[in-house]
Order: sequence, then C-alpha cells, then structure tokens
Amino acid sequence: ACGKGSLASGGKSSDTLNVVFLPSDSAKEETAARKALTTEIHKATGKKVNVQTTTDYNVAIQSIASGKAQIALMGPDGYIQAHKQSHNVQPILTYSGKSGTLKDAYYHSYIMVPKAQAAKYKVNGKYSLKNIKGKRMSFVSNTSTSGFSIPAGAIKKAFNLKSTDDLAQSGKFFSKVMYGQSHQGSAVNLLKGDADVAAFDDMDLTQYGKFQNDSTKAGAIFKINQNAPAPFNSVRGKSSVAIAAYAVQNEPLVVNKSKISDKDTNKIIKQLTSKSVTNNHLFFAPENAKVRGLFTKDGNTKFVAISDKWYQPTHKILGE
Amino acid sequence: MELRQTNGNAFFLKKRLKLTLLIGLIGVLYVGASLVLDFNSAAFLYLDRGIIWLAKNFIPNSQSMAYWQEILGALIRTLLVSVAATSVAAVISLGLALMGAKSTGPSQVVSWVIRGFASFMRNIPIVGWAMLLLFSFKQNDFTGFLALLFLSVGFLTRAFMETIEDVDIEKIQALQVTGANYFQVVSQAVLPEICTPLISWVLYMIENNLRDATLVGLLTGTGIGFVFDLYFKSLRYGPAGLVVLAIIILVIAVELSSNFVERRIAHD
Amino acid sequence: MISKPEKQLEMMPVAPKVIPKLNFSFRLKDRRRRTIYGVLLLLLLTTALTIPTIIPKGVNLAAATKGLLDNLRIMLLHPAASNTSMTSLLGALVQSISLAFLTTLIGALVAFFIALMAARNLAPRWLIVAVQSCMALIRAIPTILWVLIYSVALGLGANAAVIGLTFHSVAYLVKVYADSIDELPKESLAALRAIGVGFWPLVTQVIVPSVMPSFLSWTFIRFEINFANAVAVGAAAGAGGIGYQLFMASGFYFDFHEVGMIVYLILAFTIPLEIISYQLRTRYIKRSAH
Amino acid sequence: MLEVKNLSKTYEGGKKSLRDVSFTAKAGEVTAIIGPSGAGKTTLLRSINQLITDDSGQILFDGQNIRELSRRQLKQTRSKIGMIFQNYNLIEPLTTIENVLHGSLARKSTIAGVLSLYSKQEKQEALQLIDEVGLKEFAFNYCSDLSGGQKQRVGIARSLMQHPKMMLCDEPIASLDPRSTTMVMTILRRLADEKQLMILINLHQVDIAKTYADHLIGLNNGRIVFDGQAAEATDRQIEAIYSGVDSLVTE
Amino acid sequence: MLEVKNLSKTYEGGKKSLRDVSFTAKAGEVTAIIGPSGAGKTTLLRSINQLITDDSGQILFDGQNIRELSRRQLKQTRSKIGMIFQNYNLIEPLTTIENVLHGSLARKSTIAGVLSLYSKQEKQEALQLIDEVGLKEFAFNYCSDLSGGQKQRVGIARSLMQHPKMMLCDEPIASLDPRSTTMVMTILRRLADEKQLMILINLHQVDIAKTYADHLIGLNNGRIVFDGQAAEATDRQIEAIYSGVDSLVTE
Ligand SMILES: Nc1ncnc2c1ncn2[C@@H]1O[C@H](COP(=O)(O)OP(=O)(O)OP(=O)(O)O)[C@@H](O)[C@H]1O
Ligand SMILES: Nc1ncnc2c1ncn2[C@@H]1O[C@H](COP(=O)(O)OP(=O)(O)OP(=O)(O)O)[C@@H](O)[C@H]1O
Ligand SMILES: [Mg+2]
Ligand SMILES: [Mg+2]
Repeated sequence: ACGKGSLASGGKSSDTLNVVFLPSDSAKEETAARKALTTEIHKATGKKVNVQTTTDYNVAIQSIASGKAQIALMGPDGYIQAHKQSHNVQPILTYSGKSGTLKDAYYHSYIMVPKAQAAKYKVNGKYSLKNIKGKRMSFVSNTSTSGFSIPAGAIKKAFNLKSTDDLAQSGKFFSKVMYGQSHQGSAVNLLKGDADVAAFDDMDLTQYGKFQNDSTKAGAIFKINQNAPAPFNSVRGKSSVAIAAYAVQNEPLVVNKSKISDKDTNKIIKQLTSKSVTNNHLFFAPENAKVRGLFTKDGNTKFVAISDKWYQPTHKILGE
Repeated sequence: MELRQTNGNAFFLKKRLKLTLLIGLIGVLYVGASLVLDFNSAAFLYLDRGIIWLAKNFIPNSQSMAYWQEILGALIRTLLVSVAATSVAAVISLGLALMGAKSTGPSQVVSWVIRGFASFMRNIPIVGWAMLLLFSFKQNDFTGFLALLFLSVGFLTRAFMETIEDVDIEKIQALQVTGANYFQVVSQAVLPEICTPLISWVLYMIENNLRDATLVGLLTGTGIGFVFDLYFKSLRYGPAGLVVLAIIILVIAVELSSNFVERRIAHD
Repeated sequence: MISKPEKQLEMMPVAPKVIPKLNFSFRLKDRRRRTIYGVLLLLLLTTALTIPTIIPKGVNLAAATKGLLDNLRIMLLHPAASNTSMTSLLGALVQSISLAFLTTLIGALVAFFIALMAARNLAPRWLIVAVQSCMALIRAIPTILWVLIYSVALGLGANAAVIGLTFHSVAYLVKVYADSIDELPKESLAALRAIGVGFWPLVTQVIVPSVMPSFLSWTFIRFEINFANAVAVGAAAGAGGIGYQLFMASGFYFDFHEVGMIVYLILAFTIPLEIISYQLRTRYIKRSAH
Repeated sequence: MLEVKNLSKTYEGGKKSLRDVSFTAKAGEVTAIIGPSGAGKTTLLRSINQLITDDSGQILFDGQNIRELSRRQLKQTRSKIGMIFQNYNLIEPLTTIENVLHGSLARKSTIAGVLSLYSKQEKQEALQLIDEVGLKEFAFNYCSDLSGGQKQRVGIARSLMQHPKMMLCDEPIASLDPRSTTMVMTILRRLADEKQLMILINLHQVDIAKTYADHLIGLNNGRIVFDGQAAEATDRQIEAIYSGVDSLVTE
Repeated sequence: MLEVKNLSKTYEGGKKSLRDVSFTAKAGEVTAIIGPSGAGKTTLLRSINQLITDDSGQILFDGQNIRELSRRQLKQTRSKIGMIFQNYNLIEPLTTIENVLHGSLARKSTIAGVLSLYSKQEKQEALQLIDEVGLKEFAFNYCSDLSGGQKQRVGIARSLMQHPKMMLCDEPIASLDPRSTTMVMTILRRLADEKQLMILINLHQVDIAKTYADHLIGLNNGRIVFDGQAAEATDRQIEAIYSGVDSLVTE
C-alpha cells in the first residue's frame, strides 16, 4: 500500500492528462523534449501531465484508443490503426515542412533497388512495380508506416492482392522477406546485396547520404556519403534508385475526443502553434544542435492544426 | 554461549527480532521500489479487468479459423527449430558443465570461467542478441536457431553444472578408486547418475524455447512468433488469440509428454 | 548372538555349475532405457533433419560469423555511453531492478500460498491438477501479451508492468515451489502429523524451515529471470528502464558502443546476483547433506 | 494397555504385510518386535497410530478402538502416542529446543503454533527434557549439527513433550554406534520403568532386544511367530523368526 | 603386506584426525579398525588409497610407498585395492552386472570403458562373481531396486572384479540388518581365507569385529590405542577404546 501511481480511468473530468509516446519513424525525442511538451500542455490546460513512453506499437494504440491515454504522438500508420479502433481518436496537429504550412508537411517512402539493377525494373521506359514479384524484399518492420504499410499497401493495390499478409512472409509473393528493424537496416540490406528490393524513407537516412535529383518521384537516386558512419560504413559511396516514391503525411499529435474536452483540445492547439513553441529548440532543433529536439527544424518548421481529412491519402492507400 | 544459561526466552526473542528486521527490510525495499517506479499496490484490485479484456478480445472467432493452416505450419517449424537448438545446446552445455563442475572439472578457475561464460550468454538481453545476430546473419531460421542456441547454452550449462555437483562425490570416488580414468568415470558414473535430470532439463528447455517463440519470430521472420506478430500488430486479435491458443496447446503437449517421459525414466 | 563364521559358511551359495546364459542386449531390455534411448534418438533425428533446412541460402556464414565477432568486439572492448548520459543509464538500471524486485517479491508471496495447493503431499489430486493446469496456461501466454492486457486495462506505466510481469512470476514459482515441497521427505511431515499437529502449524514449523533454502535459491533464479523480463518488456509497458535505452541504442542509433555499455551495466548487476544465488545454493546443499 | 486383535493389512498391489496379528502390550513394559526385513514390523507400528489404514481387526488403546475414531478423536488420541523413527525425522534446519517444542504443538491453538508462541512454562519443560536425555549443551544447536545418537535423543525428548502414554519406536537405533545405542536404549528402558510408559520398539538386533525388553514379539512374513518373555526366547526360536528367503526389497 | 608408518593427517581447519599412526596388515588376514565416532577410522582408510592427502608418514603396500607414487602409478596401484563403502556408492540407475563390470574398467582402454564394450569373458566373470555373492537372480535388476544387504554384496562383487590384493571396507555393515550383516561378513572372511586377500574393515560393532577379524586396531582421537589379536582383546580394553566425550559431530 504505497506509491502513488495514478489508477485514474481517464474521463473528461479528470485533472490529469496522459500522453503516450511511441518512438517511431521520426520522433527520436529525448527526455528534455518530452519535458518541454509536458510543460506546454500543462501551461495550456492547467492540468497535470503524465508522459509515458512505450516501445510497443500495440500498447500505444490500445492506450489511446481505449482512452487510458488522452493524447498521443505516433506515426501515421499507428494513428490510422487507432482511429480504426475508435473514431474518437482524432489528429489535432502535425508539424510542417520548410514552408511552415501543410504544403510540404510530408516525408517520403520509397521502394528502392540498387542503381546497377535499376534498368531491369523499367517497363516501357518507366519505373514500375511489375518486376518485383519473386524478388528478395526488405521492409523495415511490419508496423512501420513508410517502411511497410505504405509501400505494401501500394504493392497490394498494384497486384490486386487480398491482404498484405502475403507480402509480409517469405515464399509467398516475394521469395524472401526480411525486416531491417529500422530504415537504416533496410537500406543496408539492399546496398549490401542481401535484398533485391527495399522499402525505407528519406528522413531517417539524411545523415548518411544525399539525394542526387528530385527526391519526391520515382527515379530518385540516393547515394551514401563517403564518410557515412555505422551501419553504412561497409557500403559507402553506393547508390540506389527509387522505383516508386510515396508522399507520407507527417506524424500527428492525436487526442481521444471522448476523454478530453474540446476546450482543452483547443487550448493545446493554440499553445503549441504559438510562436514560443515554434522557436523552442526543444521542439524544433536546428540540424546541428547539441541537444536533440522533438523534430528537426528546417526553415519554418512548426506545428499546424489538422483533422482526419488530411490523412485521407494514407487512409486510401492502406485501404481502410 | 551466554544463551545456554538462560531459559530460552532470549533465544526466541532474538529469533523473532531477526525475523521482524528482515520483514521490515523487505518492506522498506518494497516501498522504495514502488516509489522509484511510481507503482501503486492498489492496482492489484483491478486484476479482473485485464482478464475480462483478454477474454473479450482474444477469444478466436469463426473468422480467425481461416488462418489455422498457416498457424499450424508455423507451429511445426517453430517446434523443430526449438528442438534442434536445444539439442545442440545440450551437447555443448554438457561438455562445458563437465569441465565446470567442481566434482568433474580440472580447477576452480576453469569453473569460474565457464560459469561466467554461461552467465554472459544468458544475460545479454534478447534485444541485444537480436541486434547482433540480425546485423550479421539477417532474417532467417538460422538466426533464430542461433539466438535460442546461445540462450539455451547459457541456461543449460548452469543447470547441468548444478546437476553434476548434486551427484554424491563418493559415488564418483568409488569408481576412481578402482583405477578407472577420467573419461571412464564420467561415462560410467556421472552420466548414468545425471541422465534423468538431464533429460528433464532438456525437455524443459524445449518447452521454454517454445514459449520464447515471440523472440524467434522477431529474429527469423518465420515461425509461430512471426505469425503472432503479424496478426497482433495489425490488431487482428482473433487470429492472434488463435496463435496464442496454438502455443498453449503445443507447450502443454510438450509439458505433458515430458512429464510422461520423466515418469517412465524415474527411479523409485 | 552371532554364531561363528564357520557355522555360517553354509549360507554361502554353492559355486555355480551352469553360468546363466548371457544376454548381450541387456542394455536395451527394459522400459526405462528404451524410453531414454527413444527420447535421445528422437531429439537426434529431429535435429539432424532440421538443421540442413535452416542453413540460410545466400548468407555467407563465415563472413557473417566474422561480422558477429567484430560487433561483439566493439561492444565488449569499446563500450561508451555516446547518446545518453551515464547517469540516465544508471537511473534506468535502478528502475529495471525495482521492477524485477517488485515482481519477484509479490510473485513469491502469492506463489507460496498457491504452491501449498499444488504440492502432492499436501493437497488432493484434483486441486493439484486444477492449479497446475491454470499455471501452465498462464505460462504459455507470452509476457508481452500480459503487459499489453494490463496497460489497456489499467493504463500505461508501472502498474501495468508490475502486474503483467507478476503473472509469469507466480506461475513459474508455483511450479518450482510445489516441486520443492514434494521433495520433502514424507516422513518428516508424517512425524508431526502422527502426533496430531494441524495444517498451518505444519506449514510454518516443518515446511517453511525445511524448504526455505530451496525456495530462496529458486526465488533468486526467478529474480534473474524477472530482471531479464523487466529489461525486455518493461519499456513496452511504459515503465522505462534500461530496456528502453537498449531499444533506442540498438534499434535507433545503431550504436554498438552504447549497447556494450548497457550490457556491461546489466552484467554488473546480474553477475553478483548469480554469485549470491550460487553461494546460497552451495550452503543449502552443505546443510542438507547432513 | 494396548490390545491388538486380528489385525490384517494388504498393500495396494496385493502384498499381504500383516496377517491376523494379535498381541497385548502393557504400561511400564518394553515390547520389542523383531523379524527379518519385510516382515511387517513398520507396517504394524504405523497401523497402531493409523498412519496407514489397515484392512480389518481391532486396535484397543485404553479401551477405545483406534480404528473407529473420528478424525478429531484420532488427532486427540495421536497426541498421546509418541513416535520415534529410524532416521529421527527432525526438522534439521531448526534447533534442538524448537524440535522438542514441536511435541507440544498438538495442545496449542493454531495461531500460537503457527507463530511459535510457546509459553515460558513450555520452554522450561522442553529444556528440562533436553537435560534428561543428556543434551543440555546442545539445546540451541541446529539439529543438522548433531550426531545420530544425539538426534535420536532429541526425537525422544520431542515425544516426551507430548506427555505420551505410549511410544512407538521404529528401529530407533539402526543407524547408531554402540555407545549411542546403549544411551538411547537406556533412556527408553528408564522411561518405561519410571514414567510407566508403554513402549513398542522395532529392532534388528536380537541381543539388544533381549537385554532391554520385557516382552518379545517375532514377526515373519506378516505373521506373529513368537510372543513371549524376552529373556526366555531360545536361540532356536530366534533363528526360526529370521528364517525365510532373500527378497527384492522395494520400500 | 601393508605397512603404515607414522601417518598423520590434519584437516583444513586444524582438526588433527590421525596422529602418528603405525601398524601392519597381512594378506589373508582380516584387520578390524574400531573406535568411537570421529576417531579417524574413515580418515585412515581413505589415506591408504590416497583419496585424501595426509601430512606425513609412509604407506608401504607391497614395498612401494603409496604416498610417493606418480599419478599414473597411483592409478595402477589403486586398481589393486578394492573399496567398500557404508552407503555402497553404486551407480543406482544401472543394473547389478553393469556395476560389477565397473570393477574391470582400470584394465580396459578408455574408449572401451566409455562405450561399455565389455568382452564376453568379462561378462562371464562378472556373472560368476555375482553368483558368488548370492545375487544370481538379481544380475539384471537395477541396483536402486535392491535392498541394503544386496547392494553391499554388489559392492563387494565390483571390488572383486578389480582382482584386488587388498580391500578397504568403511563400515560396510552399518546400515544392514543382522542377516545381511552375517552374509556380508561371511563373504569378506571367506575372501581373506580362500583368496588370501588383505582386508581392512572399519566397524562399529565390537562383537562382529571379534567374531570375524584376526587383527584388531583400536583408534581413539586419531591415535592407535589398541593393536593386537582380535580374540584376545578384553572388555576393559574395548571400553578404553571407546572412552571419550560426546562431541558435536560435523562431518
Ligand atoms: N507402501 C507400500 N506399498 C506396498 N508394499 C509395501 C509398502 N510398504 C511396505 N510394503 C511391503 O510390505 C512388507 C512389510 O514391510 P515393512 O516395511 O512393514 O517391513 P519391515 O519389517 O519394517 O522391514 P524392515 O526391517 O526392512 O524395515 C514388505 O514386503 C514391503 O515390501
Ligand atoms: N573433510 C573434513 N574436514 C575437516 N574435518 C574432518 C573432515 N572429515 C572428517 N573430519 C574430522 O576428522 C575426525 C575424524 O573423522 P573420521 O570421519 O575419520 O572419523 P570416523 O572414525 O570415521 O567416524 P565415524 O565413526 O563417525 O565414521 C572427526 O573429528 C571429523 O570431524
Ligand atoms: Mg521397517
Ligand atoms: Mg567414518
């Protein structure tokens, strides 16, 4: 009979807000950044804020969907799954790109092949998914939005499959399926020659290499830097080509509407889109900042209010 | 010494005092750990909620029966890999344990080295092994096999060592004094004596490795663990429940057959 | 009272005239040995048939092994806390230890009472079967699932982590505790039953002192297992701990140096723990050898 | 007084271990039961306090038929019957005095028993008994540190703590050296003489039986083959008791 | 012939268990060693085949000083010395014949020993020995199913399989009933008489020692306090051997 951890079952009247973090594709947040978020939400609502980090995808989704947590920061795929579980789960904010608007609040998911093999995947002079059947495929993990859900959704559509299950296992659609467990891992699988085709995104790889041309379209060429650190030290200088590229909406901050009042939600939106947050390096850290921020600052990066509608393209590609 | 003169009250008082102190210390540690973690003991009052949620969500429905073939195949695969990894580990561990046990090993130093090695293999967290192995061996059954092998070697070496040390040293001596050499003593005295517990450890390990199938799934991209992960992560709890049920049935089947084997080889 | 040997010599069997027929296959002749050889053969065959099918195609095993050794070398010889501060790693370690401690302590308490219902020399057969099957069921459900269940039911955090991990703790300890109680000589229980001592005094006066050493040593083993579990799934329940740091270091930063540092921290805790439990065990054996 | 009438016992598996056994034992008397291994000595002793259930017959102890008591009554009666075992059956991780105090548990409330709450009087009595069996110095030693003879004497003190009317001893000296044997047998003899206890004792050593017992019962293959004064048994009679064949012992 | 000269042994912890022990034993003779618990009987026997290392002195067996042999020579010599234990120390999960065959291991190649490849002759010899100790029927039974007396006879057969010149017996009959005791002692006596073995035997029972032994050695507190013909030892002498105080036994 000790300790004072909350057993609060949530609910609108509660004076505590639980925020769930799932370290995912983009948010490599650090303690300081999490704390900053706590402070801002507390400032906005006057409520006690609990931030909890889970490494488990399902735990995060179930928490927000069941209302045990009222606010969550998770990848787009996680949001969509949670939304499917409970329509009370709604996105309220995401972060913008350079422009400071939703126009470029995207990152990209690619289906890549080694540069030397790229020609084989052209059909009528255009890159196509047609030839990937039977190849050795590398994904990130089966919960990654840009490293699995989006590309697999696209392949499913292109080949008219019933579900993505067949894409997830060796010996079905692909001769072999492997998981890099991270975008870096998936890229290394490809460049080392363990996989013929790989899915990964751009934002996790920017510190290891550069895009040589328009990175938003099929045909984008990605080259590893000559001084790339581990795990890329054995594939320095190698290049890959995207045979497909998909824009993915940046990840949202979501709330469970049944457990948090609209008033509070609006206060949070207001607070987080304010100038002080925009300029707070703990939220948006410059590329070379010592203390890691929640996100990387690029031009005018800041929080922008959104609704479920903004994720329509992803809803569609995931077939939900 | 001064106790002997008394009527025993002092003795019982001291014993009770010690017990009280021990309970007090554990209590303090409990409170301390609860504070560190922010754990509320009252949480145990809500035990039923979890069970109810489990029952509601994980009961396999008719829809999930569509997956049974897939599950069965993966289940068999997992069983085979567990058995193979355990068997190979058992052979390695037996060698190590013979060298490491006090009664059969060459020296205390070797014993500590082997103990340390076994401990190292067991105590590298699963996530750590996953990273190391995946990085070099990629996703395949072999990686899962290796992970289970390493963990099993760590576990079995220690178990075998303790089993060997449980053999009455006089029985070993009884053969030594006939002039039999080391290998003869090991094969004629130690092995027959430990055969029964050895087999039950191996069977237990197989069972345990099946239970760790989630790990194997993560590492291999095949097997029952992967199938579970696949359904679980896509929030298809019905089929995931079916997988759990399949694991339960398999584990219990293995447990029952190991009980059966143990009864048949028991001595009494 | 004992007569002289000369008179007794007639008791000696007469020297045999016919030597019994040799049965050269005596090693296989009974059920026990057939079972042992059968099990060994089955394991051997399964292994021999399985291994060729799991050797991966397209992976150069020699190179992969070298890679593994290289990374192990980085981990073990060049540990460093590069992404996280040493203090936060230590703090995380303390959290994991606390989680392991709580789940072990609670598990041991609960398991003790349940084990009394599962021991052959104390409980009726039907109760043993019921309890043991229930425990087998709990053990067969993956730990991560228990944690998930309780983080949904109770909310993320330590409460879910502790309860989720305690399930396995209890199920495991019930089995080994019951086994220890089973091993108690029937006679020492009978000695007190024979003079009309009731159940609960029997428990505290006979069972507790007699099985305490083996309970302690099993509980320590479980503490080690719980620590491993606390590392593996504590982070999933939002209870943080060293497992979270490891998750980030390996999955996100690809930093073998930091993984090495974390592994060392973990070993710094588990190895002394193992030494303590070894000492406990040897002392127990010495005492019970009398 | 103890009267056993027509007692029979068949173990599961069909082994007939007692066949129609009848005899009488008196207070103040030492009754020795001898016979070859497997004769049924242990079975007989354990039937008397119903540690094993027998098939048929009567066991009259102070006029009551033990075989027909309710559970509660049986507990009551058992508390009057001490029992001594070949392997002592002490709780070795406890001290001498704690083991001796166990003899008083049957008289105590459950809660006092559970928490080892012994009264000052009980402790004094225990110490006195320990002194009587010559173990004063070892009262606070762990039993695991005692020698066999010492352990057996602790066993006797534990029995005495019950205030028994009868003591059943199953080969109490089988694992003891001659000095300890003498000491233990002398104590038992004295208890019969001074405290008028009724003592039943299974023995392997005929000479000891003849030296210390009043009454001798010979068992062979579950049957009583001798019943008489210990001093009067002839060598031929003794030999007859032990005759029989070597059998696979599976205890 | 065995000549022990000025043998001393101090255990770690400073316990002096043998003090300047000297005696001689001859082939064809049964030498009984008696003495109270803790006198050093076991220590003496185990020093002779160097199962424990002693401090100083000489142990001459067939002229060789056992204490100065190389490991290899020691193995060789040990194979000529059988040893019998109080708790038999058989490998119980094996059958009688397998345990007996263990006695021939020292003569076999490592690989044959490891794989239990015994020759037909060896098997026949083993069966013959089993028959000699009266266990013909039990040759293929598991030792765990045998009674104490039967186990001890298996132990003797195992020793005989070594073709020993000397047999060291550490309380071989301590856990046996009188019939088994007689049987085991008779066998040992006969081996000394017929096969001219030299037999050293630790005993607790003085009467048995007097009945079966030629030569009696009395140990007390590590010292030889009696050395002479077994038949000639007087009751007073015997009593002197056993005199001493009750001590905490910590084996
Ligand atoms: N639990 C049991 N189940 C079946 N048979 C039993 C059991 N206990 C004893 N027996 C058999 O009953 C017979 C009598 O056994 P008991 O133990 O009473 O003999 P004993 O005279 O005490 O022998 P010992 O001198 O060896 O102690 C033996 O043949 C024995 O094999
Ligand atoms: N390993 C040991 N370490 C220290 N002391 C020992 C050890 N073994 C025996 N002793 C001590 O040496 C003395 C002689 O012991 P030993 O076992 O030789 O006596 P024993 O005559 O065989 O007694 P018993 O009749 O009880 O078998 C005893 O006091 C004993 O406590
Ligand atoms: Mg008996
Ligand atoms: Mg001895």
